[in-house]
Amino acid sequence: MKKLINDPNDVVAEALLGIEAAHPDLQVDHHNKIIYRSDTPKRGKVGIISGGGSGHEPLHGGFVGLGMLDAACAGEVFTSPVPDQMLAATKLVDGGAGVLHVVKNYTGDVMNFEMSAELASAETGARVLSVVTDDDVAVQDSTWTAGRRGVGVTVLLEKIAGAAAEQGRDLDQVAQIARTVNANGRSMGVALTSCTVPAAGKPTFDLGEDEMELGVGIHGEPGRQRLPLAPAKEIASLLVEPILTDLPFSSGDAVIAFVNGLGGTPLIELYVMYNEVNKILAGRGVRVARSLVGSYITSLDMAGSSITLLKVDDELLSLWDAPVRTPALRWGI
Amino acid sequence: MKKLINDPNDVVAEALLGIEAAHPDLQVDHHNKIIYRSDTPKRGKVGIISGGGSGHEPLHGGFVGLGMLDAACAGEVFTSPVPDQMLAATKLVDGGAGVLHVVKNYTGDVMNFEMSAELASAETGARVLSVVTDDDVAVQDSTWTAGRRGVGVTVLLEKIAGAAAEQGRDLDQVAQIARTVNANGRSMGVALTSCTVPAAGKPTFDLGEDEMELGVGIHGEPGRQRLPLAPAKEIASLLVEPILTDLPFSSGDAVIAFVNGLGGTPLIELYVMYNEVNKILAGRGVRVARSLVGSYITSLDMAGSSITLLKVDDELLSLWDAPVRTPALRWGI
Amino acid sequence: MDENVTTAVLEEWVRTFATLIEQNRDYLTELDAAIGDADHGSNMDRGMKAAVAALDDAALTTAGALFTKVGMTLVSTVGGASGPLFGTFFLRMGASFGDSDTASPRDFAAALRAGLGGVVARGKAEPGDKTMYDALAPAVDALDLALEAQSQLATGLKAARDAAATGRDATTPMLARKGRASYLGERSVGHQDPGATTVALLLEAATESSF
Amino acid sequence: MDENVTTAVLEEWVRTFATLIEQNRDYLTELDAAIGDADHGSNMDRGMKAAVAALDDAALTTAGALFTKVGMTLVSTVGGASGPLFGTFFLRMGASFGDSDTASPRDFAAALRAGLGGVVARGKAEPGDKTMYDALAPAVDALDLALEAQSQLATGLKAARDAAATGRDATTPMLARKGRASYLGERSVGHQDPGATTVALLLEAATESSF
Ligand SMILES: Nc1ncnc2c1ncn2[C@@H]1O[C@H](COP(=O)(O)OP(=O)(O)O)[C@@H](O)[C@H]1O
Ligand SMILES: Nc1ncnc2c1ncn2[C@@H]1O[C@H](COP(=O)(O)OP(=O)(O)O)[C@@H](O)[C@H]1O
Ligand SMILES: [Mg+2]
Ligand SMILES: [Mg+2]
Ligand SMILES: [Mg+2]
Ligand SMILES: [Mg+2]
Repeated sequence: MKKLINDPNDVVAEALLGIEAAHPDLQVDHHNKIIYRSDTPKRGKVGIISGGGSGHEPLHGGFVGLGMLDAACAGEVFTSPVPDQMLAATKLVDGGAGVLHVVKNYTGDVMNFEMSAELASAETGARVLSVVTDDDVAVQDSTWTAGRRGVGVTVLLEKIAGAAAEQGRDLDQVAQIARTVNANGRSMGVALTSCTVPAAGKPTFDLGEDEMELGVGIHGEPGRQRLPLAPAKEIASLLVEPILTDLPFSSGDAVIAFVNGLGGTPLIELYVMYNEVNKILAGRGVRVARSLVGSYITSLDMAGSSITLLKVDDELLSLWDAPVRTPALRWGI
Repeated sequence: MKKLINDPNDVVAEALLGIEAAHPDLQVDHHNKIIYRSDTPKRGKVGIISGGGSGHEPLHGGFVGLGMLDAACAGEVFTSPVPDQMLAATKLVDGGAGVLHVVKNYTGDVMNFEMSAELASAETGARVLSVVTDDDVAVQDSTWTAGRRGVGVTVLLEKIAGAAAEQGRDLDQVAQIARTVNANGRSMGVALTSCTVPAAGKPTFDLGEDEMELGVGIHGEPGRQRLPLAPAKEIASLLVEPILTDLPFSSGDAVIAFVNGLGGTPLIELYVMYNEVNKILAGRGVRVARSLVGSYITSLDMAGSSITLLKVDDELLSLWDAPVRTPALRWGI
Repeated sequence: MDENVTTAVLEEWVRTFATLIEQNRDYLTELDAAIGDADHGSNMDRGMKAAVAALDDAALTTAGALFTKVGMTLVSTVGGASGPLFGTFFLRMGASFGDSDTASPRDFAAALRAGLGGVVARGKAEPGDKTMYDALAPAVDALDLALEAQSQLATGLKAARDAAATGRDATTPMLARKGRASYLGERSVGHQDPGATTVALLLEAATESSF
Repeated sequence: MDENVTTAVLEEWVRTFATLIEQNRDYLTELDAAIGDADHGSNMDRGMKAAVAALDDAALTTAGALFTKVGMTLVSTVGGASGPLFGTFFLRMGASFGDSDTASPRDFAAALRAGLGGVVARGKAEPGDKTMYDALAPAVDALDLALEAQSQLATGLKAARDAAATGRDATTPMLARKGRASYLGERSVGHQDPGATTVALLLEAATESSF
């Protein structure tokens, strides 16, 4: 295992120290492993928190700041945080207008957030709503599974819901916008290599030198198929087609196109992928209104990429364009 | 070789297509492989161009935009661009106030930029000044080598000189500021794995499962020493100490601390590194005035990190803080 | 079968469970590596170590307080799916005992069933979903049956242990429909569920304690 | 030795050089992999292929125009260190011939020396720095010497070729002080310089042409 770390058990705590030192405008509660805005709670503003296992940086801590999250809870690597963390974060960001929990759809995350919401309403009376993202089309969404996993849409949702909250909309409105984003977004990813969990010390799965895992999850969950490594053009099509059919997206739709790196893939490859995605969309008459290219929801050191398409109208677009000031996304301010 | 690419020969051209599609506010001259600002040339503003081999993204194309570069020339992977490209870029950005060339110190880059400057003054009469970055303390700077390599300082210099040009300073002033930045910045890097050049198809160098290359260059040039893999704390010290002694930096100095990822290293590890760097600097009384943590000057898919420290005064800091709007660095606008 | 269970014995059970988890930590993680994310052993071990530490710190005199403490500690330290599931299990056991000073065997069986109810309420697992439920539900049934048949609590717990072990083994051919293993679809078949394995250890711990 | 060199023969030389580069492309890249960045073969091949294509397109009648075209094409297509170095070499040869219609053997030797001067002006290499200079300088000297001794041009070129080959071999024990190889310090010793190898091919191409 080749990583720039000390003891595998200290990775999360030390990364939080690094984030705190690098971003003086954010606060860190090390006991509860919470990254939060210095100016939270803002009276009358809906608070938005998220969280999840660590190893997906910049998600979620890198999205804390004006126009996005008020706080993020960091779990152990690939392990959902515990309700105490979300409860503490909820209290921290509650400015009287209620709190939205943004939860990626994994059994553990959903249950821990659920418990924290129960505790919050019992302990504080704060109104808490939750929105669960489940955009990964690689997983069959049926009563026979835990449902789709929450992946790339989470990033776009945190930005858009964050803007709505910043503009003063109320909790129901912010939650409604968040649900709209989740309903209109779809993702799928591919791994060229496995990630290596620090505590495990070896790759989570074995992948041959000429293989790729199509439909992989951000914790190294198995995908739809193991296939021979293919050119970017083919990979883009293997990812985009299932996304397009699932919603479905149709000619004339405007989208935010998001090409994400999984942690071990450099930007030059993401731009090569973006070019392929863009060509496919152009061929279908889908209009790319905005784009995002970079590593925003990662799986430790996994080489690979995921693609997210979000169907947008003018309202979602204007929320996307609204100012944001976080370590990982910043514009307009 | 596991990469999201098509034909290795098309990587640069296709990445440029991706950049063009993803950033509608930039223009791309595909024939000359130049990324440039839509609003260039700006009458009376010093133009700033840079360029170099590809494979270091976001450097340089990701730094084109308001407050930073006017244009960037993309060479083949790890191969300096040719003078025609820099000449075309120089003409493109010349608003009558002259043009600054930002050149990383590699024999090929220096000579190609030199030729372009000769051609530019012959063909257009444009006044061209060059500043060569050579901040890599891993290389002995002597008459016996090609001199230090230009690495991380290039990013900081492009931002600071870009701000000076945007504020309307003249060519000599901008060049002077750029030279000050180079003179006050030092860097060193470590590789945990080799990069793989697409056309080569195999790793540039072999590194054992328990080894690291200390002082590596961004093209996979050999470093000072091959050492057993060490904890982040030790690695940080092996990188920071030579930097601190070289300038030297001393107690009371204010610096911009830049922890850079080399392409295959995820953000969580960079924050762990940043924490260690920050502790060392605090121990020396060096004050971190600003920080930058992320993958900004990469070496394809190499796992590893480089550290850059730039000694700053109030003027450099205010130029650093000035608004910038590029794909990779953005704030204040 | 009317002798009351002392809080000391209940605490012995919890501590024995913690020991078994520690001993089986890597085994549980290996099971989770095959169909999950290779953390079930370390999750449970982290949680049970914290629970034992909490018991070391506090002298709890009622069954209700004991299980509430264990449940809260698990919820606060485990995370993932097993934190809320095993946490809720113990919390509901604690709530079932309430602040009563005495705990009869029937109270114990009722608490166990309440714990099972908590797991279902939290995780919505159904029989055959290949989860901890598939070991826990048969165990709870077996204990009830034994007590109805006037067996001693210790005897009933042996029956429950055997039922849990059988339930655990029965998860192997099942296709996972809940939790992380469900992403594997057909590929989850042929692997024993880690959570069900932990439940079998919980009942084994009971038979090794002085009930 | 007073017979003029025709532009056709000079062009033949350039084309033969391009062929030798193509044949030695991987070898040159291997040499560069050991002490550089594994691109010298592909750099030169890309450039010389472009130069040949340019010659196919344009019918150039003077030595000056011919070498200027080759030099400009190399500068515009190669990049890296060898683009400016070999480009400048040919550009200076072209400039040395000027727009003269005739090219005597002495003119040729003078052009070669002008080319060498360009390489030095551009790259500042000194003898023993382990660069293309260490093959080129001896070759230019050898040709001058031969012509002074009244040899035929073809004979002089054979001497130049031998001198270049000797110079190339002499780079092996040298410690690199210029270019990318200089980062290696001591570790550059024991490897033959790729650029010097290319120069040896350039002179070999001359002896294979109908000078
Ligand atoms: N919805 C559910 N209901 C009951 N048990 C579940 C459910 N989901 C998962 N489990 C149990 O949790 C176990 C996995 O726990 P663990 O590995 O600690 O959590 P995670 O899956 O979050 O990594 C599974 O083996 C299964 O027995
Ligand atoms: N300063 C210099 N002067 C003369 N020749 C040089 C100089 N620097 C490098 N070279 C030559 O260039 C060759 C390397 O060329 P090439 O690999 O194409 O360029 P790069 O080093 O930019 O990849 C070396 O083998 C050496 O002969
Ligand atoms: Mg887990
Ligand atoms: Mg090169
Ligand atoms: Mg697990
Ligand atoms: Mg080379």
